[in-house]
Amino acid sequence: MLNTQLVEAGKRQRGRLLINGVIPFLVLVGFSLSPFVYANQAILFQMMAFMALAQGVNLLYGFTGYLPFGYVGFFGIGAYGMAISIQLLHFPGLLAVVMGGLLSAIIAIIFLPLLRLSGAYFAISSLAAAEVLSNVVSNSAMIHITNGPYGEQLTQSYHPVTSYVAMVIVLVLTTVTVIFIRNMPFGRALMAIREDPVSAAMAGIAVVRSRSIVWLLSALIAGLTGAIFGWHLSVFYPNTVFDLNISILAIVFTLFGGYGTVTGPVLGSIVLYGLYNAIGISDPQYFQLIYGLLIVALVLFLPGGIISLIQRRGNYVP
Amino acid sequence: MSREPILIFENIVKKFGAFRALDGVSGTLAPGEILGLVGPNGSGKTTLINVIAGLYYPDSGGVRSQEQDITHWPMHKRARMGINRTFQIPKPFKSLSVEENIALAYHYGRKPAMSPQQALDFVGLAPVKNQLALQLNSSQQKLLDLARALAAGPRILLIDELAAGLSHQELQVVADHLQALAQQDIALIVVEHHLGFVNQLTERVMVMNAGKEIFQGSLSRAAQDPTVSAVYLGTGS
Amino acid sequence: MFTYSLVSGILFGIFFGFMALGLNLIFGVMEMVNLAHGDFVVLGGYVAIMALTSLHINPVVSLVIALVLFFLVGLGLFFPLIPRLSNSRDPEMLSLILFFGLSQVLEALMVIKFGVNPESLPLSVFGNSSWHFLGQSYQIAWIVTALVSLVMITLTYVFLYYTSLGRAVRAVMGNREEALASGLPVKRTSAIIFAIGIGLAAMSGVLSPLMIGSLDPTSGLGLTTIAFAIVVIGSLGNPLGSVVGGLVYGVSLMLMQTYLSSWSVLVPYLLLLIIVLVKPSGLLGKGVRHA
Amino acid sequence: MKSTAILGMAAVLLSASLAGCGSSPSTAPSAKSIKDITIGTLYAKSGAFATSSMPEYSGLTFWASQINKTGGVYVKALHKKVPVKIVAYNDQSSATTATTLYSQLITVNHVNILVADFGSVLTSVAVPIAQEKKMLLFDQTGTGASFFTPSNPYIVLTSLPTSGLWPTSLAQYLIHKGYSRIAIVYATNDFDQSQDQTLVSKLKAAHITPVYNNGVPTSTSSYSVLLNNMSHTNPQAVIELGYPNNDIAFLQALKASGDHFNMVFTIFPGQLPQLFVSSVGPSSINNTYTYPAPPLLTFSHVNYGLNTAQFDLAFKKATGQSTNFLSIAGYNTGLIIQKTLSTANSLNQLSLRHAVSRFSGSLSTLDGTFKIDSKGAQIGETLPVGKITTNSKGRVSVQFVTSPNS
Repeated sequence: MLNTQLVEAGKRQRGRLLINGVIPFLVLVGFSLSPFVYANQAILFQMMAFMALAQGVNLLYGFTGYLPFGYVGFFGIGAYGMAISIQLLHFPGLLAVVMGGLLSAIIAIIFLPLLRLSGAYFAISSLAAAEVLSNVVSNSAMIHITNGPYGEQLTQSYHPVTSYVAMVIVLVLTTVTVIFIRNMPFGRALMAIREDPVSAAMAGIAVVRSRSIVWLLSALIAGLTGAIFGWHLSVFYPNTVFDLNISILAIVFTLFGGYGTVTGPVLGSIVLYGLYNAIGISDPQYFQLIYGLLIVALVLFLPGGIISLIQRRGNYVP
Repeated sequence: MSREPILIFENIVKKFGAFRALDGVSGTLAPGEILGLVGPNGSGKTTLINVIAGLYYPDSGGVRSQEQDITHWPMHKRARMGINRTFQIPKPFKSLSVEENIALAYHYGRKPAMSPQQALDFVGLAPVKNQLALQLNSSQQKLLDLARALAAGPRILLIDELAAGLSHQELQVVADHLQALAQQDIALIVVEHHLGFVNQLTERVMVMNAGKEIFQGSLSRAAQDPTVSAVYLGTGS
Repeated sequence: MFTYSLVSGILFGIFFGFMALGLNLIFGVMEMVNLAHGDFVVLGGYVAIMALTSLHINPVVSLVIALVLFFLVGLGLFFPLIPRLSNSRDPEMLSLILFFGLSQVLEALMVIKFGVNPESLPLSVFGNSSWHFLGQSYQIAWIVTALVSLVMITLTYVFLYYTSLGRAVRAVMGNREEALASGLPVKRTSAIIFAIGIGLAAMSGVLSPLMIGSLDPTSGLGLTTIAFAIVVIGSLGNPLGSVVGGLVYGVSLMLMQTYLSSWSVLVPYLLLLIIVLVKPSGLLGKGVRHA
Repeated sequence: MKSTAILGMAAVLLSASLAGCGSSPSTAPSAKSIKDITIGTLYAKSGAFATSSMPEYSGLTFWASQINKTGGVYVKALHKKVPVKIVAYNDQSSATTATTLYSQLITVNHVNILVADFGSVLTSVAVPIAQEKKMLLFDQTGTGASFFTPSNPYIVLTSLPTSGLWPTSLAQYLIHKGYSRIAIVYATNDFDQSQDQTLVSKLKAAHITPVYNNGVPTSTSSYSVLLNNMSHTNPQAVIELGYPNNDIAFLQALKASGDHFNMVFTIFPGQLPQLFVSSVGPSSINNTYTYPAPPLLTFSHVNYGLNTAQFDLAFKKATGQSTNFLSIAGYNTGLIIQKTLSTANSLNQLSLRHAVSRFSGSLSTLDGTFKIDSKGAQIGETLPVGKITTNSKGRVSVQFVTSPNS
C-alpha cells in the first residue's frame, strides 16, 4: 500500500520534472529557430531579455516577496560592467558579459542591507538605489571610467549574432535555475520565508542567507542580461540602460503571468511584449493604460496572475 | 534535579524604548524538566520566550545552552541546536500544505527528530495533512506549530499559550502529550494563563510581574506566597 | 549664497512637507503606500494650469477646486478598491501593486489628455513684488506657497488633535485591530482619510509648478519617491513629522545645488537610503523585519 | 495532461505574437521591379524628445507629399520618377524601443532609405545596426561626434554640425566683446556637456576662466537657487546650455528673479522660438542671445528646394503648423535624399553614399550649405550667434552678432 503510494508519487514527480523540462526546451528551440522564420532579431532579442528579467523579478518577488522597482539598477550596472571591461580592460565580448554579471552581483552585495526592509520600504528604497547607481554612472566625475553622460560606444565589439546566442543561453540557464529553485527544498524554504520569516527561522531555515542568495542570483541574472543587452546595442547612454520602464515592464510581465511559477513570467512576457509590439508602437499611451488597468484588475480579482486561473482547479503548473 | 541544566539565562534585560519588558530575569532548565511560566498580561513571559528563541536579543544578560553562549545567535542556528517553540498566535506557512509545513522543519532542523509522519500522528493532524495550512482552524494551527517544532528535533521546547481556545478534553490530550515529550528528555517552558493546565503539567513554576521574577518554586507554594497572590492570583484568573 | 540657499531650502521644505502630507495620512491610517500620490499632485498642477490658461482662474481659487474635486475622486476610488484589498491576504503588498497600476493608468490618461510637453504656471501669478529678508530677495510666489502649506499643515494638525473624527483617525493609526474591536467606524474613517489624502495631494499640486518649475505626465513617480522619503524622515501619521522631513529635504537639496550641483538629483534618494539603512530603528518603525 | 496543453498554448502564443510583429521576410526586391522608394524612419510621439522629433518628422513627410505631387522622386538608377512611401514607427523617445524598430525597418520592411529619429540618443542605436546591415543612415540631427568614424561609410549627417563644434562662434563673440566674467551652467548630458567643454577650452585659450562653471542634472526644472549663486559671481555674461526644457525653466527663473546681466545666452530659443514665446512669454527671451537656426537664419542663395519664405508658406498651408528649425531640418533631409537618388547610379547603399560625397559642397538649401567630411559628419553649416528681439505680439526677430556665413 505504502509502496504503491511511493511509486505513484515517484511517477508524479518524474512527470512534473518532464513538464518542467519542456519549458526551457521550448524556449531554447523557439528562440533558436525563430530568427530563421522572422527577420527582426531585435524584437526576438528584447523579448528574451525581458523574459530573463521577468524570471529575475519572479525569483525575488515570487519566492521571497521583495518587489524590486529598482531592478533595472542591476541591469544597467551589468551593461556598464561589460562596457568597462571592453573599453578599459580590452576583454573580448563574452568575458566582458560575465564581468558585467559579476559586477552586478558585487553591487548587490553592497546593497544587501536593503533586505532588512520589507514591503513598500524595500520597493521604494530599491528604486532609490537604482537612481543612485544611474546618477553615479552618468556623473562627469566618473568620466574616465564610464564616459559619464557621453555613454558607451562599443562598435568595435558589435556582434549581433554572438550576443543573440549569448542571450538564448542566459535565458535558458535562468529558466532552469528557476525550475531548480522551485522544485528543490530550497524553493519551499523560500516560500516559507515569504509566508512567515520567524516561523521559517524556527524551522531551521537560514532566513538571511537564503534571501541573500536569491538576491545575488537575481542580480546576476539582471547583470548578465544587461551586459548582453548593452553588447547587442553596442551604443548606449546611461538613460538607455537605466530606464525605469525596464523594471516596470519586467514586473508587469511577471505579475500578469503569475509569480512563483516558471511558466507565468514566460507567458506574461510573450503575451504582453507581443501586445506591446502590436499596439504599443503606434499608441504607447494606450498600452500603458491597458497594462495599468490590467494590474488593477489582477490585484482585485486574480492576484496570482493568469496562471492561477489554471492552478485554481488544482492543476499543476510548472 | 541533579542533572546539568540544558538552558541557562541570566539577568536578562530587554527594553522597548523606555519600557523595561524584562528587568533582570534568571533561571535554568534541565533536560526532561517542565517549567511553567506564569504571570499577568504584559509581565514579560512572551518576551522571555522571544529572547530565548532569538527573536529579540537582550540589551544585557546572557543565554547559554549546551556549553555555548547563544545570546546573539540567529534563530535558525538555535533551531538547529534544538531550541524550538510555538507561537501565541499560530504562524504556519499558510499557502503550504500541513505536511509540507512539517517536512520543511524536518529537512532543515536538527537530527535526530520525529519524522513528519510521526509528528503528524503525534499531534493528530494526519487526517488533514494534505490541506493547506490556511484551511485549518486556529487550534489546529496551534497543533501544527507544535508538530513543526517537533519535526525540527527540539531539545528545548518553548510553548506559548497552547491552551487558549482548547476544550477541556483537548487540554487533557495536550497535557499528556507534553508530558510524554518531557519523558523523552525534552526540556519544556510552558507559558500559560490557564493555571489548571499548568498544574496538570508541572509542579515547578516561575511567576513574573512587570519584567521581574517574583517567585520560583512549586505551584502550590506560589499560591501561598503573599507577593504572588497580591499581583497575580489576586487580580488574575 | 549660503543664506539664500538656506532660506529658499526652508521655503521649499515647507512646501514639500505639505506635498507629502496626503501620503503620510494614508500610510498612517491604512498602512498602504499610495504609489499614485505623485500623479495626483501632477493632476492638481494640471487643474491649476488649465484653470488659469483657459478660464483665467487664479491658483488661489484652484486650491479649493482641487481639494474638493479630488476629495470626491478619492471617495470614488476608495469604495470599489480598498475594502476588497483590506480583506485580502497581503494588503500591504497588494495595495502597493494596485496603486502602481493606478499610477500607470493616471500617467497614460494624462499623456492622452495633456500631451507630453512640460507645462507651468508663470511665477508672476501672485504679482511681481518680492520679499526681502537678510539682504536677499525672494519671489512672492514662494512665500505664498510656503504660507498656504503652513496653513494646511496646521489645519490638518488641528483636525487630528482637536476634532472627534481626528481622534478616531489617530486611534486607527495607533492600532487598527483595537480600533475595530472597540467599535470605531474604521472603514468610514479610512474612507475619509483616503479622500483627504488624495485631496491634499492635488491641492499641493496646484502650487507645485511654482516650486519645481514645470510638470509633465511623467513627473509623478519622482514626486512619490520624494514624498515617501519625506514621510520616512519625519514620522508616520504626524503632520509635524512631514514638516521636519520636508525641511531636511528642502535644505539639503538647496545646499547640494549650491555646492555640488551635478549631484543634486540624488538628494531624495540618498536621504531615503541613509535613513532606512543607517537609522532604521528610530525612524523606520514598521519597516524593520524581525528576521 | 493539462500542463502540456498550457505549454502548447504558450508556444502558439509565441508564434502568434511574433506573427503580429510583422510579416514573414521576403528577399529584397531587385532594382528593376521597384514600384516606389520606401523611406523608413522613426518619430517620438511621447517622451523627452517628442517636442523636437514631431516637427522634424512633419518636415520629412511634407517633403514626401510635395515630391509625390510632382509624380515622385527622380531615381537615376531607374531612369524614371518613382513615388515615395514613408514607413514610420513611434519609438516613444526610448532608445530600447528604437532598436527594435530600426531593425524592423531594415529586416522586415526592407526600406530603401533609412532615416534616423531626432537627436543623438535616438540616433545612437541606429548607427551600429545600420553599419551591420550595410544600410546608409541619414542622420538628421544626431550630432554625437563618436558616430562618425573613418571605418563606417554608412552614415551621413544631413543637418547640424557635431555638437562639440557649436560653441565656436559663441566663444569668438565672448572673446571679441572682452567679457572676462563669464558664468556657465550646463545640463550633464552628451549634447550640453560637450558644448561646455569646447566653450571652456576655447575661452581658456584666450586666457579667460569662467567665474562659474557647473553641471546640473538634465532633469533640473528649478534654476532659482542656481541663478542666485551665479549672480553672486557678478558675471557679465550668463550662459545656460540645456535641452529645451532646461532653457525654459532657466529663463522663467531669470524672469522671476529680476536679475540683469549684460548678456544671457540659451540654445533653443533660436531653434524653437514659438515654444519659448508661448511657454515663457516674449519678454523673457527679448534681448537674450542664442544660436539662430533657420527660419530665423535665412540663406539668400538657395539652389535646391524651397527657400525659407516659400517653405514657411507651403508648410503652413499643408500641415497647419508653423515652421521651426526642426521642420526645416526634416524637409532638408528629404532634399538630401532627393539629390542622392537623382545622383546615384544604383540603389546600392554604398553607391548612395558615394553620390552624397559627389554633391557635397555644391548643394545650398534653406538649411545652408550641405557639406560633409570623409566620415560623413556635417561641416558646411555653422551656428552663428544672434540677439533676439521680440515685440509684444510674440514676433521674433534676430540680429546677428557673428557672421552667419563663417
